[in-house]
Amino acid sequence: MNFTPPSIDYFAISPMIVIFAAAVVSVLVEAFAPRSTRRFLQLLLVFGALITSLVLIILNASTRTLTAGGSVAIDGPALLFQGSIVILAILGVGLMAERSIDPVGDAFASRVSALPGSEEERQFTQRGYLQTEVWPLTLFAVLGMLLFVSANDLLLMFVALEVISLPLYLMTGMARRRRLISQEAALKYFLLGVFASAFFLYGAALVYGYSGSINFSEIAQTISSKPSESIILLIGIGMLMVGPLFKIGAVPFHQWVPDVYQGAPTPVVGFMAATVKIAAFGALLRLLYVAFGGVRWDWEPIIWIVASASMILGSILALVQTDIKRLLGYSWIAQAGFILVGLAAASPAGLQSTKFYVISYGFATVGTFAVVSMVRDSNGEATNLAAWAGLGRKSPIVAAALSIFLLGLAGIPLTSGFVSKFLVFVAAVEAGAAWLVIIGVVASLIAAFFYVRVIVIMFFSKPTEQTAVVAVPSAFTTVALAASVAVTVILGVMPQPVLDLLTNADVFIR
Amino acid sequence: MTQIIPAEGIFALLWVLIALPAVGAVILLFGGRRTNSWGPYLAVLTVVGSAVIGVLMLLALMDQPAEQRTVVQNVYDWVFVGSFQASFALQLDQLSMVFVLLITIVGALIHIYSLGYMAHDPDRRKFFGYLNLFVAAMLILVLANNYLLLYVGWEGVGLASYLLIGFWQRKPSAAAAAKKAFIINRVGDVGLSLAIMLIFITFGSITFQDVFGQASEASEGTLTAIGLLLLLAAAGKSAQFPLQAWLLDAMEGPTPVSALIHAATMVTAGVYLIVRSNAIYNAAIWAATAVVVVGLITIFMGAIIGSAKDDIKKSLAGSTMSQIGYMVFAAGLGPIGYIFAIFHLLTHGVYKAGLFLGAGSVMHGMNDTVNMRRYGALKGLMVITFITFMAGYLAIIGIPPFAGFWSKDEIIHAAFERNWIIGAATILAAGITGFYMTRMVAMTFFGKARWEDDAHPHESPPVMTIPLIILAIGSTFLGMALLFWGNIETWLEPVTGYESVPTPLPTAFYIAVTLVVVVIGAVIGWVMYARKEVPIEAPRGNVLTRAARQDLYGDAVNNVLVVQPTYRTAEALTTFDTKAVDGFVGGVTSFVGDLAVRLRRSQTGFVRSYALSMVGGVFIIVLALILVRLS
Amino acid sequence: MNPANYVLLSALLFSIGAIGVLVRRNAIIVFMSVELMLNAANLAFVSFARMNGNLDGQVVAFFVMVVAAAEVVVGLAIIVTIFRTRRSASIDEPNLLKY
Amino acid sequence: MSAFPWLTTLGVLPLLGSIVVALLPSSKPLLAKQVALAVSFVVLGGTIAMALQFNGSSTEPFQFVESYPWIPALGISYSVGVDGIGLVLVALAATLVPVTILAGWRDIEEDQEAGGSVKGYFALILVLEALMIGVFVATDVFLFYVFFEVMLVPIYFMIGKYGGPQRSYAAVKFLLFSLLGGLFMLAAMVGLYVVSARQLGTGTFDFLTLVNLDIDPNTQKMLFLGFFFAFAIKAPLWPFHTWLPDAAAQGKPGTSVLLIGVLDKVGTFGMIRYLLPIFPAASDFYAPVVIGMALIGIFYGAYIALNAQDMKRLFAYSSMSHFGFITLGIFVFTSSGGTGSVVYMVAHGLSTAALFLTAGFLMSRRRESALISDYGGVNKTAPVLAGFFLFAALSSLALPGLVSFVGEFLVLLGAFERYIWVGALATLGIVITAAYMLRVYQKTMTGPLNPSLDAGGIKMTDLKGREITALVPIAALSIVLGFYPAPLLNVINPAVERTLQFVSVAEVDSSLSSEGSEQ
Repeated sequence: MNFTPPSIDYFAISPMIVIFAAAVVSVLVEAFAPRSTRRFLQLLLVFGALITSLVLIILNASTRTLTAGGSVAIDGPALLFQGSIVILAILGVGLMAERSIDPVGDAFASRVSALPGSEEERQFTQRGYLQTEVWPLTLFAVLGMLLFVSANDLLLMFVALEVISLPLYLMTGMARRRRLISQEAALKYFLLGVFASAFFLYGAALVYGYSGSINFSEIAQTISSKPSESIILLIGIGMLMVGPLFKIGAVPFHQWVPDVYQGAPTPVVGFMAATVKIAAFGALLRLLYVAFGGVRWDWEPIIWIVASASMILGSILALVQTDIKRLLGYSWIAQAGFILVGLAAASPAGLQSTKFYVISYGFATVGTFAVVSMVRDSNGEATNLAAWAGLGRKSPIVAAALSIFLLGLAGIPLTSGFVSKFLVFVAAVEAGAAWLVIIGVVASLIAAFFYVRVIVIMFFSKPTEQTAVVAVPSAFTTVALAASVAVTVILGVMPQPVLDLLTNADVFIR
Repeated sequence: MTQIIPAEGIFALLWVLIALPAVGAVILLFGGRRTNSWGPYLAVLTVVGSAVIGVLMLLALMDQPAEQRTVVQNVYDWVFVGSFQASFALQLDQLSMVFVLLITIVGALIHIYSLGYMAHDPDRRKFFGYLNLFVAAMLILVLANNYLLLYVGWEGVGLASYLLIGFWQRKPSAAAAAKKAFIINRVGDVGLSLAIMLIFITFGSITFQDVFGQASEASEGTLTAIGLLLLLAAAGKSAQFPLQAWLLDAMEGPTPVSALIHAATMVTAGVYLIVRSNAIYNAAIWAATAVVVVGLITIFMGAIIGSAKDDIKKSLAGSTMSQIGYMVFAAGLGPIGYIFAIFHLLTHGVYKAGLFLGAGSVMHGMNDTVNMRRYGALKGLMVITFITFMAGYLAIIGIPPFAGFWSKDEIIHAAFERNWIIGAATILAAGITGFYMTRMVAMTFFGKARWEDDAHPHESPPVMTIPLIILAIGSTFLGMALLFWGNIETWLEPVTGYESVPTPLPTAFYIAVTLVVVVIGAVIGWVMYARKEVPIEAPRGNVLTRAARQDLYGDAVNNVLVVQPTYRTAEALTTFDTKAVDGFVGGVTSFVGDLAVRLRRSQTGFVRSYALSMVGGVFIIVLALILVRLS
Repeated sequence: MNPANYVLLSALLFSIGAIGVLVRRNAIIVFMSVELMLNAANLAFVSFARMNGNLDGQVVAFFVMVVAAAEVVVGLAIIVTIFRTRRSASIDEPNLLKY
Repeated sequence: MSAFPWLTTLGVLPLLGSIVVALLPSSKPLLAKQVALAVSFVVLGGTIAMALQFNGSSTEPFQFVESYPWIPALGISYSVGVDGIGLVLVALAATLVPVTILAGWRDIEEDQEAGGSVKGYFALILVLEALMIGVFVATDVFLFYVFFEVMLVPIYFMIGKYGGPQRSYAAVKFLLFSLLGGLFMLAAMVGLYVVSARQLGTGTFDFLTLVNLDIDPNTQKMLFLGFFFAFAIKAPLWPFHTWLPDAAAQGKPGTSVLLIGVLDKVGTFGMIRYLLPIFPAASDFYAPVVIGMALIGIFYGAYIALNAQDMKRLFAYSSMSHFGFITLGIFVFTSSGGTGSVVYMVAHGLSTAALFLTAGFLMSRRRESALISDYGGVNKTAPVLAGFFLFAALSSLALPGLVSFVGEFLVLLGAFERYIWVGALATLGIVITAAYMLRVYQKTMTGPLNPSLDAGGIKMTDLKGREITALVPIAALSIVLGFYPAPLLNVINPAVERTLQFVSVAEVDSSLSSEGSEQ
C-alpha cells in the first residue's frame, strides 16, 4: 500500500507552530543560557510567542479548513477558542511573571527538587535563585490547548490532552510556599489525570472499533449511515466524555478541583482555570457536536444530569469553605455546571452561550486570582477568609475589583456573568429544558450566597490585627487585573460586538 | 321638589365660612410661639366672623321662597376617577343652615369663654388652634353636598376631638381617653366608608341630590344595609350604644371642649347624618327601627349612668348620651321625628353647652375639683353661675317654658304617635332626667359645704360669665323662639319632610303626664340629695348604681369582646411570624448548611476515593446512555 | 483466532488496571496500573484495527506508547519528590487537602 | 413630544453626581453632602420641568420616549418612556431623595467605626436615585430587569455598611430574598423571550410588542409566577416579607425611606405595569390568590405592628399592611382600584418618609434606640417633633384630607366594586391601623417624660431648622394632594384605564345610573 503524505496548510496551523517552536527554544534556553539572563529571555520568548500566535490567529480569522489529513480543524470555533486561550494565557503568564508581590521572588519554588524546609532550600532562597522551568512548561501547555480545541480526530485529541496535562501536573507542584500541599496537589492531579485519560483512550478505542475510524467527520458519517444501536458506541462515548469532563471539573469528576486549586501556586491556578476550561469545553463541543451530533438524543440527558449535579453540588459545597482558593475551586465546579446547561442545548444558541460563558468566565477567573495572589500576610498569601475581614477599607480599589468579579460570577446584571447566564438559560429554554433553568436559578441563588459572603467579609466587617495587606504588584499583575475588570464590565454592558463575533464563528467545519 | 339656586351674593361666601376658622387654625398651629400673644383673639375673631356670615346667610335664605332655599357652591373638582366623582362642593339648605348657626354661634361663645378658662394654660395657642380646626371641620361636615366630603369633615372633627381630649397629654388618662375616642370612632368610620361605597355602587353617585333623588328606585335590602351602616357611623360619632364607651372618658378634655364638642356640636353629627339621609331611612323601615332601638337603649344607659356619677362632668356626659339618644330616637321615628330631632338638637346644644360651661365655672372656682361630693352650698358664692345653671337645669328636665320642654315634649308626642310603649319609655326616661339633674343641682349648689380645705369658691370672671348668661337666655327662650317665631317645622319641612298622625289622646294629656313624671323624679332627687346629708365618701350603693359607676361595664365588655382578643391575636401572629415564617427561612438556610457540612465529607482527600467516584461516574454515565437508548 | 477475544482481553486488562488504581496504596503500583489501562487500550486499538482492516488503530498504539513514556517521566518525577519529602510512597499519606 | 432626552438626562445626572461625590476627598464630608444635595435638587427640578410638559390627555402609551438598540442580537434595546404611573413614581423618587439627603445630613458621622465614609453614603444615594428613575421609565423588559437587579447593590451597601449592629445579616437577607425573586423573574423573562421568538420569529423585550403577543394561558400562568414571585418579594407581600423588618430595623432612616418609600414600589409598579398587560389571562386566573395574600397581608402586618416593640419594625410591618392595600387595588381590575393603588404608592411613599425620618430624628436623640419603651412624654420637651410624628401617624392611617386617604378610599372602593365582601373586609383594616399608629404615638409622645430621656447626656431637644426643612415639604405635599389630588388622578387614571383594557374582565359599573354627575 502506497503512502501519500497528507497536505498541510501551514499558515492555518502557524499559531500552534509558533508556540511549539518557542517551547522548544525555551527548553534550549533553560539548558544553555546563563542563569542571570534566563528569566529575561524566557519572558521575551513566551510573550513574543504568545503575541505572535495571537496575531496569526487574527490573520487566520476567516480561515475555515480541515488540514493535516483532516485531523486538524481550523474553523470559527477553533480560532475563537484559540484566540481567547492565547489572550488569557498572556494575562496568566503575566501573573506568573509577577515577582514584586512576594519579597523573595516569584510564586515558584527556587528549586523544586530541594526538600521543603531543608537547609538546601533555605540557601537557594537566600541566593535568590529563581527557577525558570515553568516557562517552557507553560508554552507546552498552551500548545496542547490550541491543539485540543482544533483536534478533529481522537488520536490528536488524546495527544493534545496529554500535552496540556503533563506540564500542568508539574507546575502544580512548584509552589514556593506551602510546598507540602503543593506537591500533594500535584500527585493527586497527576494520578487522577492519567486515570481519566486512560478512560478517554479506551473510549476512543471503542469508538474506533465501532466506526473503523478515528476521524470525527468519518465517525459522524458512520453514525448517520449505520443504524447505531451498537452498545460499543455508547460505552465508547461515555468513556470519551470522561476526558474533557475531568478537565472541566464536572461532577462526578470534580474532586481534584478544590484540592489542586488550593495547593497549586496561585498564578498557575489563575492561568489554568481560565485557559484549560476553554480548551476542554472547545474539545467537548467539537467531540459532541461534530462527532456525535447524530446521537445527541443519547448524550443530551447525560449532560443534563452532570450539569445539574455540578451546579448544585458545587454551590452547596462552596458554602462552607473558609479558604478563598478552595472556595473558588468549588465555584469552578458550579460554573462548569452552568456552562454545560448551555452545551446540552446542542443548538447554535447553545454553542454561542457556551462560548460566551467560558470566555467571560476565563477573564473573571484570571482577575480573581490576580487579586488572591496580591492579598498576603507574614507567611505568603493569606488565603484564609478570616484574614480578609475589612479588606474593603484598607484597600478599596482591589476589594472593589474583586467584588466586580464576584458579582460577575454571581450573575448580577451589567457584568459578563449575567449575560452569560442569560444566554445559557435562553438556550436551555429553547431546547425545552426549562426545568434545568429552574435548577440553575436555585443553584445561582446558593452560589450568590457565598460570593456575597466574601464581599460581606471584605466590606461589612472591621479590620482586625490579622487582616491581610494587599501587596503592590508590578505592571504584570496590574495589567492582568485591569484587563479582566474591563472585559468583565464591557461584556456585561456592551456584549453586542462579542456576540456578533461569536455568531460569525459558530459553524463547526466537518 | 326643591330646586338649587346658584351661590351668588352672600352665598358666594359659603367657602369663606369654612376658610376663616381653617386659616385661623393654620396660623395658630404653624405660626409657632410668635402667635402666642394675639393668636387666641384671632381665633375668636375668625369664628365670630363665620357666625356673622352665617347670620347674614340666614337672612338671605329667609328672603328666598321656601322651595328655593338650597344653595350649592362647587368649589373645585376633588376626586374624579372614572365614574366616581366627588367634588369639593358645599350645600347650604335649611338643615345645614341651622347647624351653621349652632356651630358658629355656640362655637364663638365657647371661644370667648375659653379666653378666660384657659388664660393660664401654657399651650392655649394650640388649644385655640384646635378649636378653630374643629369649627372648620364641623362646618365642612354640615355643608358638604356629598358623602365623601362629609367624611372629610366627619374625620376632621374626630381629629380635633382627639387632639382636644388629649390636650393635657401629660396626663396618661387623657392620652388614653383620646386614643380610645379616636379608635371607637374609627369603628364608626368603617360604617361610613362602607355606606359611601355601597351608595356609590347602588346609585352611581354620592351627591345628596342624586342619591335622595333615586333613593326610591333602589331595593329595600340595599337601603336597609346603607341605613344600618350609616347608623353604625352615627353611633360612633354620637356615642350611641354600642359605641358609647368613649364619651365619658372624653371628659378628660378641658371643659369648654366638653361643652362645644362633646355636648353641643360634634356628638350630634350622628343625628345630622341620619336626618340628612332621611330619604334612605324613609324607604328602609328596618333600618329606621334599628335607629329607634339604639336611641332608646342609649337614652336609658345615659340616664342611668348620669344618675350614678359623682364626677359632675361625667354625670353631664351621661345626660348628653341620653339626650342624644332622644334625638336619634326621634330621627328613627321617620318624618314625624326628623324635625324634632333637629329641634331638640338645637335646644340641647344651647342648654347643655350652658350646663357644661357652668360646671366649668364651678370647677374653676373649686380649683378643678370635679367630685360633686366635695361641692355643696355654692349658690350663694357663684350667683351668676348658679342662676344660669338653673336655667339650663329647667331646660333639660323640660319645665315649660324653658327650651328643653318644647323639643322633648314634641319627641315624646311623636313617640306616642308611633307606639305607646316607646312613648311611655321616653316619659320614664324624662323622669330619670329630672332625678339626676336635680341630684346634680342639689349636690352642687344646695346642702352643706363639703369643700376641700384649700378650696375658696369664687365667681368666675365676666369673660366666662357673659357666655353663661347668653346661653342661659338661649336655654330659656330658644325653644319658644324656634317654635313660634322661627316656626322650625315649616323651615325644615322642605328638607326632612313632615307628616303628622293623630294620636288617640289630646296633646295636653301627654304634656301633663310627662310633667308629673319629671316632677316626681326631681322630688326624689331633691329628697335624697338636698334634704339628706351627702356623704363625702360615696356609699356602696345598689347593684345598678355600682354598674352605672362602671359606665354599665361598657369598657369591660369592649375589653373582653374586642381589646383582649385583638392583642392576643397580635401576640400570636408575632410569634407565628418569628417562629414559622421567619423560622422557615432560617430552617431552609440551616438545612442547606447542614447538607453542605455532610457533603463535604465526601471530599475525603484520598486519591483512591476520588478515583472510585470517577469510576462510579463512568458506570453511571454508560448505564444512563444505554438506558436512554433502550427507553 | 477471532480478534474479538482480544477486545475482551483488553477489557479485562483495563478493568484489572482500574481495580489496581482503586485498591493499591503504593503510588508506583497505582501508576503501573494506569499504564496497564493504557496498554489495554492499545491492545483494543490494535485488535480493532485488525477487525476494521485499516491501520489507524496501530498508528494510535504507537503514539500512545510515546505518550505513556512521557507520562512515566512526569509521574515518577512527582512521585519521587513526594517520596523525598515524606519518606513514603503511599498515596494515602499526603492528605492535607480535603473537605 | 419634546425631542429633548428628558428621561436619560434625569437618569444620568445623579449618576454623574455620584461619581463626582465619590471622587471628592474624604476629608471634606460637608462638600460631599452639599454636592449631593445640589444634584438631587437639580434632578427634582428637571423632573418638575418634565412633568409640566407631560400631556395627561395624550393617547400615546408612553411619552418622552427614547429608544436605541442595545443588544440587537437578543432583541434588547435601551428604550425608556413614561406613562402617568411611571411619571408620578419618578416624581416621588426625585422628591424623596433630596429630603432623605437633608434628613440624613448628620446620620453618618456618628458611626465611622461601622466603616462607611460619609461621601460613600451620599454617592450611593445618588446611584440609587439614578437606578430608581431607570426602573420606572424602562419600557424594555430586559432593561427593567437590569435596573431591578442592579438596584439591589447600592441599597445592599447602604444597609450593610451604614446600618445598625445586625446590619450585615439584614443586608445579606435582603439581598438573597431579592435575588431569589430576581432569578425566578429572570427565568420567566427568558421564557417570555423564547415565546416572543417563537411567535415573531425574532425574540424581543420591547414592552409594547410583548403586550400584543397572545400567549396561551398555561404558559402565561407559568411565566406570571416567575414575575409575580419577584414582585411579591419586592413589594413585599405576605408571606415573602420577613426580609423587610430586618432591613428596615438595621438600615439608616434615610435608607429605609428610599427602600420602603420608593424601591419597594417597584414590586407593585411591576404588577400593574407588566403582569396585568402581558399576562392578562394569568392575572385573571391568579387574582383570587393574590387578593387573598393581599388581605392576609393587610391584617397580618397590622396585627404584628400592634404588638411591635421596635418602632422601625412597627413601620415595616405597617408598610407590609399598606402594600396589601396597594396590591389589592391592582388585582381587583377596576379603574378606581388601580388608580387608587398608584395614588396609594405615592401617599405611602410620603407617609413612610415622614414616619421614618421623624423616628430617625427622635432616635438620634436617644442613642439610636428604636425601642418604644425607651420613650414617653416627648411632646413635653419636643412639641414640634411630636407634632410631626403625629402627622406622620395620621397620614399613615389615611386621615381624610391627606393624600393617603384618597388612595386608600379609592382602593377600597375599587375592591368593593369588584368583590363586595373583600372590600368590606379590607375596610376593617383601617381600625387596626388607627390602633397601632395611635398606640405608638401615645406610648412615645404622651404621658410623663420618660426619665431615661433626661439622663446620661441625653437631651430630648426639639427639631432643628434642617430637620424641619426636611419634613415640611412632605407634610405640605400630603395635605395639598389630599385636598387637591387632581394633578395625580388626571395623569394616573388614563394610564390605568389603558392597562385595564388588557385584562379581559370588564370594568364593573354601578347598577342604577352609571355616570354620576354634580347636580
